[in-house]
Amino acid sequence: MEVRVNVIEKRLRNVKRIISVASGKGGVGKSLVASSLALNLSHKGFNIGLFDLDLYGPSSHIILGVKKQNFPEEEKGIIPPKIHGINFMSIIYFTKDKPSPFRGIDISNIIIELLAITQWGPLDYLIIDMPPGIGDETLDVIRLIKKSEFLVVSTPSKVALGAVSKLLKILIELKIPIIGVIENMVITKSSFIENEVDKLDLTYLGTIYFDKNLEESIGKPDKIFKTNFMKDFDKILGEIDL
Amino acid sequence: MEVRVNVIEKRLRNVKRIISVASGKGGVGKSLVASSLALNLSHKGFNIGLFDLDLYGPSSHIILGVKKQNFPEEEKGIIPPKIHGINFMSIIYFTKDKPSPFRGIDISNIIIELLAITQWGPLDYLIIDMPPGIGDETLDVIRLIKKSEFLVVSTPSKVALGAVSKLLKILIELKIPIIGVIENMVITKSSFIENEVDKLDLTYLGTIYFDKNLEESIGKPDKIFKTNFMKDFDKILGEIDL
Amino acid sequence: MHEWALAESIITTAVEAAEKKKLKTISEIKISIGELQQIEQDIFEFALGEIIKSQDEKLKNVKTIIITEESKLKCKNCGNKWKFADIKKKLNDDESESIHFIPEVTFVHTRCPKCGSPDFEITSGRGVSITSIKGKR
Amino acid sequence: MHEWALAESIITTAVEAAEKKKLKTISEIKISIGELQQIEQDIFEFALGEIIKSQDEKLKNVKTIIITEESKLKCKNCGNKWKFADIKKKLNDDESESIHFIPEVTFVHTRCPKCGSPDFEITSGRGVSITSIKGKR
Ligand SMILES: Nc1ncnc2c1ncn2[C@@H]1O[C@H](COP(=O)(O)OP(=O)(O)O)[C@@H](O)[C@H]1O
Ligand SMILES: Nc1ncnc2c1ncn2[C@@H]1O[C@H](COP(=O)(O)OP(=O)(O)O)[C@@H](O)[C@H]1O
Ligand SMILES: [Mg+2]
Ligand SMILES: [Mg+2]
Ligand SMILES: [Mg+2]
Ligand SMILES: [Mg+2]
Ligand code: NI
Ligand code: NI
Ligand SMILES: [Zn+2]
Ligand SMILES: [Zn+2]
Repeated sequence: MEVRVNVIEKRLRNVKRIISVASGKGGVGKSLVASSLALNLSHKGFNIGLFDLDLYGPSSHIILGVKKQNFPEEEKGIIPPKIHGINFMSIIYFTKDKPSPFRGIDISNIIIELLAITQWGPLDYLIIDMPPGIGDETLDVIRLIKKSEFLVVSTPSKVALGAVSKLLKILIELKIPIIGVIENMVITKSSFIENEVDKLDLTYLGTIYFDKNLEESIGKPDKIFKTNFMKDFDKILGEIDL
Repeated sequence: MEVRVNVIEKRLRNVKRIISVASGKGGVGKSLVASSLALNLSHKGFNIGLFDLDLYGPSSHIILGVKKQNFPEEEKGIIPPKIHGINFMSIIYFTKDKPSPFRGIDISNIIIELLAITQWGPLDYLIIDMPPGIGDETLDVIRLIKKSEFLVVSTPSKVALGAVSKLLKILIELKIPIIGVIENMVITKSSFIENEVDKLDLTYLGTIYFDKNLEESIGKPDKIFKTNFMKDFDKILGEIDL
Repeated sequence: MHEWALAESIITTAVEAAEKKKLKTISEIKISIGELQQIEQDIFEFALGEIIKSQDEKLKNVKTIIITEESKLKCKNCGNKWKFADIKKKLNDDESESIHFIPEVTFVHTRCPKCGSPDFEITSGRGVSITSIKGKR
Repeated sequence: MHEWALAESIITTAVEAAEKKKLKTISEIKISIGELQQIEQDIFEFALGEIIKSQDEKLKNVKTIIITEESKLKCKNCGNKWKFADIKKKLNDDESESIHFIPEVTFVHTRCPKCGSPDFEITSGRGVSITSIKGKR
């Protein structure tokens, strides 16, 4: 009898909302959105956790500028280190940022282990930075974190929509709450994505424009607050009133 | 005794070169590079196969504008349908483009099945459009397709490099041939990626600039030939002389 | 006729295994085929026969025994267990044919009959394998 | 002391299972811990004891038996088999500690001792499980 899964609900009991930032497609800005959401809400005074679940290409620590990768403190489990006020958990504490050649079964075991031993404490929001695909990570979030909602990111491209709509369809089928879809990296506004989101009877949350200066702020949370990316995103957050 | 893996080498015996277009990172342009490479080489008179191994977010069929998803013909296995002269194999023939909630073990089984039953015939190049990550797909290409070389795509971003360098490091460690690294979606040329590639003692193949008109050509191979993307890419191909 | 490709993988594997075991002739190959593979038995046997004919002496008098491994599916969401045969009738021709080609697309075209989840396991009934080989040195 | 979190998962599961089986008291829990987990046995037992004390009557006189499941690793590239104990001495403190937290990072920090591949399987020796529960109705 596998036991670790049985304690996961207890670990997340004092977390008010869990938001998985997902897409199906890679490189659409999931990690930027997840990290910015954590920074934004933390700045507004909320108690925030950020969980990087992209075990192959963890990115949140790069965006937040985490330098030292010491082990988390242990106290009836492991305590996520505080990074700019955010309770931050990532595989990098244990991989030391080396390549991670994991098969699906390993991914699933890692997620179970991390969920079973991480003591998040009371949180207003736990934000999960999801990898692309509809694989073990997505299936395990759906299976193990019943109260997770999804915030979905797309770009304006037909190629992105191909993967994004697959994720949306499976979430809809399984009746998982979808906060809505953010259109990111927009250069020229069109209604293509908005129309597709409408067809699925979901909420189109708004547009984040392509920000050619964003790269300079990567790794510098103070600067991220001042980017056009964050301005566009904050406007969306104001309207949806999370 | 699992038998399907034993016939894979035979299936690929008449393929002169196998090039896996990979990155570690999603959304860097792997599928665009893989499809354009297939179109480009096919146009130059080579016999080309293209194998979309992104089972969650298959993209090559969108780029090539494949409309009907009929089953491949059967003849001592399955024969990849010809799309604009390219022998094209993709999971979409069997998923009918529906969501694919596969765990790693399923991915691995699908790859084995497809490699065991696909009759590519004689090819000059088989191009594999890889998904992101260093998961089952990457591990199985390394395990099952011993003669595969890797063509690696990155963008200029620190976030992309984080994942890309993990893939490069593991390929170097395992002594897998790496053709080199292409830097894609460049807006302002810098030497950041080139320097990192140099440090790893690998070949920096060149730059493909961000092409704001590329999207219009997606799904229209004739138009893809006329894009700035293809111009930049063709220049790189001319220099590396595949 | 993609059965031919699978039959070839059987014979290739058997010949390799016989070489390792230093068998001069192979008298019997027991084959297990997952139910999800939905192999057409007569086509498969015909293919096996043709491939065996094209091979050398080693396989001249070989007997092939084919066993279908029953499928077992188990839901990771609700624990429910079922067989592919239970749900096969609900599939249209295209879905069924897709699963015949690639058994794992059952995750695309079918769901747990109890809770509707696509997150289930194939605990048996997929793949093609040799369960035993007999022969003389 | 992340052992505490695992111990808690044992007790939570045991109590749930006892409820399902309608046991009034639990007299014995047999626990299997994968070697890769590298649990500190005394810390783990201490944690178990503390958690049991904080629980209700049901667990008052429970006996816990802890068995370490030996690790078995198998290379998917060359077929080689080994145990974690064989390679443990080559790890530095950080690597070893990482695997203690998350057994699967053994794929990050170790390789097949024969061919150097990271593509191997943990066929046994990971995870935490209850192998049996005894009690009275
Ligand atoms: N609105 C934007 N403008 C410019 N660049 C962006 C924007 N959003 C994301 N990016 C960049 O795009 C790349 C992919 O973003 P990332 O968050 O890593 O995507 P994902 O997590 O979906 O793979 C990164 O280099 C990131 O800096
Ligand atoms: N050089 C480029 N200029 C503009 N857009 C590009 C360029 N390369 C790729 N893209 C776009 O970026 C997105 C991601 O490309 P894709 O090939 O799907 O990446 P991957 O296969 O790595 O996930 C697509 O919308 C594609 O059209
Ligand atoms: Mg990301
Ligand atoms: Mg792609
Ligand atoms: Mg599944
Ligand atoms: Mg592995
Ligand atoms: Ni067939
Ligand atoms: Ni510990
Ligand atoms: Zn179910
Ligand atoms: Zn090995």
